[in-house]
Amino acid sequence: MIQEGTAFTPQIAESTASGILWLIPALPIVASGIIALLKQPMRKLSATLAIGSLSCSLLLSLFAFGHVLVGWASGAAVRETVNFTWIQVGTAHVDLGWILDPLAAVMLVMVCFVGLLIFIYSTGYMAHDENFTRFFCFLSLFAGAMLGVVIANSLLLLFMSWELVGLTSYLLIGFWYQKPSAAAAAKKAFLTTRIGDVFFLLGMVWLFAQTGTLLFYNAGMGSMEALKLGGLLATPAGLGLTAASAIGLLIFAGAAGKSGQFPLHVWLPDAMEGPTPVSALIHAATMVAAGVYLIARVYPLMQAGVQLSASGEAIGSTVALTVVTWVGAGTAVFAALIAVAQNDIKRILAYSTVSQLGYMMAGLGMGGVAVGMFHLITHAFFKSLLFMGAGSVIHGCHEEQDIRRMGALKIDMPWTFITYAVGMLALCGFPLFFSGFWSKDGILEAAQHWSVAKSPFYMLVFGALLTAFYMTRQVSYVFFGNYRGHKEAHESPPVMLLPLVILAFFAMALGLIGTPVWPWFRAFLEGHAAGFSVTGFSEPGFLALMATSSIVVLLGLVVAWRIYGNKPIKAEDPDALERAMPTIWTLLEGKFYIDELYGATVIAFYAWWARVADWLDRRVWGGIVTAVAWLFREGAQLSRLFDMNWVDGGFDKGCEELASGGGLMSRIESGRVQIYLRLLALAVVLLTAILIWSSRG
Amino acid sequence: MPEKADQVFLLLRDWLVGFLPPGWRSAAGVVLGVIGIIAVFPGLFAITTVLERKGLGRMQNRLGPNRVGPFGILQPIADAIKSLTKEDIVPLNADAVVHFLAPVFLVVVVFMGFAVLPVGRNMVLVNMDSGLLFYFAMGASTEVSIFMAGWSSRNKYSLLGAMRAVAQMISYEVPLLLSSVVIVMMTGSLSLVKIVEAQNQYTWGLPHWYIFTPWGCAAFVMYAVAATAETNRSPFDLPEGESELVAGYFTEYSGFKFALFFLGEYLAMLSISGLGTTLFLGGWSSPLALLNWVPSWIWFFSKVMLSICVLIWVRGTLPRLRQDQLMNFAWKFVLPMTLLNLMVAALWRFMGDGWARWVACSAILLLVYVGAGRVGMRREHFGPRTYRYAE
Amino acid sequence: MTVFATPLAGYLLVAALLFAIGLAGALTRRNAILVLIGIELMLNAANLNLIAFWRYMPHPEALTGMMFAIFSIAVAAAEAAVGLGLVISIHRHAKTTDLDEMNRMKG
Amino acid sequence: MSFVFWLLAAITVAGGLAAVLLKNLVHCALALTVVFTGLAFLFLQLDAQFAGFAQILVYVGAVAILVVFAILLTRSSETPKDGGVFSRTWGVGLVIAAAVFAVLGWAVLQSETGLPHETAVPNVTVQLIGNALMGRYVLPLEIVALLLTAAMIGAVIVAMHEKGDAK
Repeated sequence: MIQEGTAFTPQIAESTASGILWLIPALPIVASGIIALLKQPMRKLSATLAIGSLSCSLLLSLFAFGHVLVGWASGAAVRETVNFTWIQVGTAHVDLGWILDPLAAVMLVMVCFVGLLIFIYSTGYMAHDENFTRFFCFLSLFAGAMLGVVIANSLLLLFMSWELVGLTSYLLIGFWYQKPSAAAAAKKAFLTTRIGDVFFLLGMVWLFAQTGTLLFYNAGMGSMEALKLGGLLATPAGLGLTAASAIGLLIFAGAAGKSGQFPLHVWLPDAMEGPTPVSALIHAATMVAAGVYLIARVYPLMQAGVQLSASGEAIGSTVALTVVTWVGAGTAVFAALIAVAQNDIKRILAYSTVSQLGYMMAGLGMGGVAVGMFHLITHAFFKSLLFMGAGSVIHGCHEEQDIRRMGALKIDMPWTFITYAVGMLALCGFPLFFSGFWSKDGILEAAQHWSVAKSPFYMLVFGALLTAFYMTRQVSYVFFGNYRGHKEAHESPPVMLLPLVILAFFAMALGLIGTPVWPWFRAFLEGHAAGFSVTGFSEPGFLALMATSSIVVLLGLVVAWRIYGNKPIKAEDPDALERAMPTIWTLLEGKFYIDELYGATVIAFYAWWARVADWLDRRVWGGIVTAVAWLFREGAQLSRLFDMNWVDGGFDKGCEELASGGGLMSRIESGRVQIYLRLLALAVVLLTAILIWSSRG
Repeated sequence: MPEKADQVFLLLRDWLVGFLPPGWRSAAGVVLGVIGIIAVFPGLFAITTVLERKGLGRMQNRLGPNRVGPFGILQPIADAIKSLTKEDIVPLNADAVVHFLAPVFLVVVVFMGFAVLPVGRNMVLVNMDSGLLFYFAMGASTEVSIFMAGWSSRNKYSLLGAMRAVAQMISYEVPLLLSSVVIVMMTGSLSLVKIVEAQNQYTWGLPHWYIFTPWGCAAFVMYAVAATAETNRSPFDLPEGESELVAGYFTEYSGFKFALFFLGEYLAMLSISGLGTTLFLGGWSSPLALLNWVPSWIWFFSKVMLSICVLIWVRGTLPRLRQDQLMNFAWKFVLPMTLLNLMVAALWRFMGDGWARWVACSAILLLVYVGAGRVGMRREHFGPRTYRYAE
Repeated sequence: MTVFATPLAGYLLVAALLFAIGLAGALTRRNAILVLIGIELMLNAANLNLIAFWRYMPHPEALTGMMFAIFSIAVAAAEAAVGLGLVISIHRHAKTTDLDEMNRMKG
Repeated sequence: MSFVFWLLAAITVAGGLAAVLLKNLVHCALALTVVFTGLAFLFLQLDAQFAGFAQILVYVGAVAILVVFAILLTRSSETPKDGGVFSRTWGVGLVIAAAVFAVLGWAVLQSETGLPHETAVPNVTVQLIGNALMGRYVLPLEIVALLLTAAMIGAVIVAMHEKGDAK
């Protein structure tokens, strides 16, 4: 695999593209600011503002993308940075800045494009919500923050946007805060990600302490560039880790928090309490991908110190990357397992998102940036497609989310069905025609060649099988069989279908830029020319790999279809698998009881600690405060007595004197203006007379 | 030859003065100038009246005066004869002296205003260093005479009319001054002659009139409004609103004095449009470089008459305001706008040459004038009227 | 027809006379407004003094007296506005502008 | 001591006398305008064009009108019932005023010999005054501007109806 960083010929030259880059996040944020000031009934205006600003951003990012593309075509891989000092403390200074390189460009286009589609979709989905304007305010604030994450060239700036993203996700999950469940979910999401972010912050601080800069690339002085990395490798951090890998791990903890990797995944499924467009945008396409993107950004750090063979292939791996891989693979399988046994249409998708994110992480860990990012992009498209499809299903079934209460919808909502099917096949990685297949294959291939261990490969394959299985289960529950709902289902309005169609198209087409025949995407990201070689397929073992994955996928599809396909069932009767193996089923349905575990340990501990603190406040500190107050009151009493008996007497005497004196003087004050005027005039006369006398003498 | 045509009046004067002993010449020149003014402008007044009556007639779809002379153009003469031969009525318990002094004072003051207006190249009676100030001083003094008229005739209509007139004139004097101050800022002189000369230059044959600059244009709009109010023309003609108070402050006047008031009003109109012409429309300078051969005074008078026609047109078109609307308009809209325009002019001055200042200044002005105009003229600003006495 | 050795003295005397007249008015009339009128007269007399001195003293181009006069005109305007406002509000409360009846502030 | 000066002085003083002596306050105000105009012309006599015109603009145009308004608003144009427009103790006032005049006149005559004689006409353009106002005297100018604003607002506030006052 080709080393990033080295392959690049860094080019700092300012260009308009990088000059105006800051506008891309700025526009939506400004828009949200304006929307925040709008009145509730001004729905159209707010929607127009949000969509308009985002489409402007889309145009700009397309422009930037084109710029990068041109630069790449002309051989020099573009990496333009614009840095400036934010805080200057003595000699130390904290710099911020933004960057334009293939990675950022691709992400920009993806975020803007998917975001725009989802915005349009939301106008339909939220049409009946009275907080329409608030929704769009949050939404475009989110878009801005996310784009900020993408273009950040400084870990600090990235962190700021990162937190902003977290905030908006909190706001949007809790958008229907009337629902206690939604409020709780929002809180959960916020706190869980916070845990990750604390580690992230630690890593950041450490990095700053070590390298003295938070910029990624800064003409050789950036923290992601060879010079500083060398320094990081040199410093040991205990436990046999180098500072580099330790910081890498800390940052990865943050990423894991956002991307719902294994220990911190609990918030993501609950986040489905939010409106569906939100789930599609934030918890499928963009925000959860931010973690992956972060790892991709700091990849040089993660990868620092790996030995290279002559051909630039990485021999072995670093600690950080190994951890990433294991966590990713683990999450992939684990979440897929849970997804099998869920009945809430959105929850299934949520868990599949978690597992797919696992795939991405694993891909990053084993295959490098391109592999992970490719899956990120394709996943963004088909997963948001799936979510919006789910949204339209829910919309059509009158806010029904339980797949056991649906069925046979392929008649009632054909468009949704077709697009959804496309998305599902893409997610399963159906051979050849769907993007998911290629991106997943990329990961599997990387796993196959991974020099450290083979088991991740098998885990991922198993994950693929499960994926195919649960998606088929869901689809057959929702669209086939007999309709088990109460109210009549109906197709969604075209404004909601249009994005679906567009996304469906991309869910199929995007695969083409990542086939081994023409690995354009990887080439683009890694900044070397893309060779077109029909021999791509006949790489040693690649055909075999493709065969395996196809077989696995088909297996999953078939099995699931056998079990669930087109059976007339009732909503009440238990799931087929449940009949087969009840114990495992309950375990899965209970999501391995992770939440309960946390509840029993962490949360219980905090509750206890809170009680202790409360007791301390009431008894100890409170007591002291009251005692002090009492003392002062007594003192005040004393001084009051003193005043009354001694001081006041003297004052009264003085006042009487003054009063009588004033009475004397007040005779002159006749209260008539002209008298005063006369006195004045007399004074004038006297003064002038005196003057003259003095001047004469 | 064009020079001769241009300076014809001056040549005439010098020729006439030539007959006198040298010691008297300058004084005689001044006297001649005064005579000229006293002769010309009342003539214009006569033309204006007939113009107005016929113009209004056309606008209101009737003929207007058409009996005396061909197409009734001799109407003013008839009017003059009539008003001179009429009996002069003084109300019984009117304050005779003041009642008599008021119209005289008015006409005198108005005539004095003309002294500083350059009606042509080198054609100004007194080229005062602070001519503009003088003009405004005279304009301010008219208020006194109006008050005298209103108060002395012991008639509630007259008094109300006078009060309205004075209040209105004071309120609109402020924007009038402020909008002219912009010009002073730019020219750096209070002398009207200098102001005209500053505008008498051409690029690509187009003149440098101040109305063709952003601030100048804005100032001109405001000046026009204020001037209309200052001369009590409709839509600001409350002081003599026939429908409300019979004829305002000169209800109790008849015959010659009435004629004087009438004269005074129209002269004020002429002189204020003359000032506007001088300040914004380049005075006696010709609108195109290639028309320079036309005598300058022709340009001046044609511009003045043109603006008079506009005034007539406005009168024929717009309905009358209400008192409180009038005041609101003066203090809450016109005044702030002129102040803003002042700042814009300063900005213009300090941005130095180049296209940038054109863009900036016009942008600001357009933005504020349109925006503030819309907001400021909303309905609620003209709510129900509230009266304040000190009873 | 020169009565005084210098023209300045004439102006000064006229100013003094005006001042005295104003003062007399302010002291003897009962109506508050007329008192204000008297004060205006005095102020103007002072202005006349200032201008006269500016004209006849050395260095008129330094403009000292002139400036003094201009500023005092401005201040006088302010004074008149406030004074008359006061008179009006007093009239509103006491229903009179007669100073002999306005002695409510006697000590 | 030209004839013009004497004429103007006479007019001015006469106007002043009228302003303080006339019974009807409106007449007083009109006499006041005469005084103002006379003074303006005296300023012109003293080659102080700017001051003269400013005098007319401010006093005739604004102050006189203000006074008139005040007179009409306070209904004090009609003479009081008991006739007398002079206060009970007007004699004292007159004496004092006379004393002031005597002292001032005395002062003038005392120092007359020391006064400077006819000097050349100073050529003071408006330009000069403007520069002075914007240069040396800019601070006083600003202060006066502030004062005027404050005075205007104050006058409005004072003369305005209080909402609460019982009538």
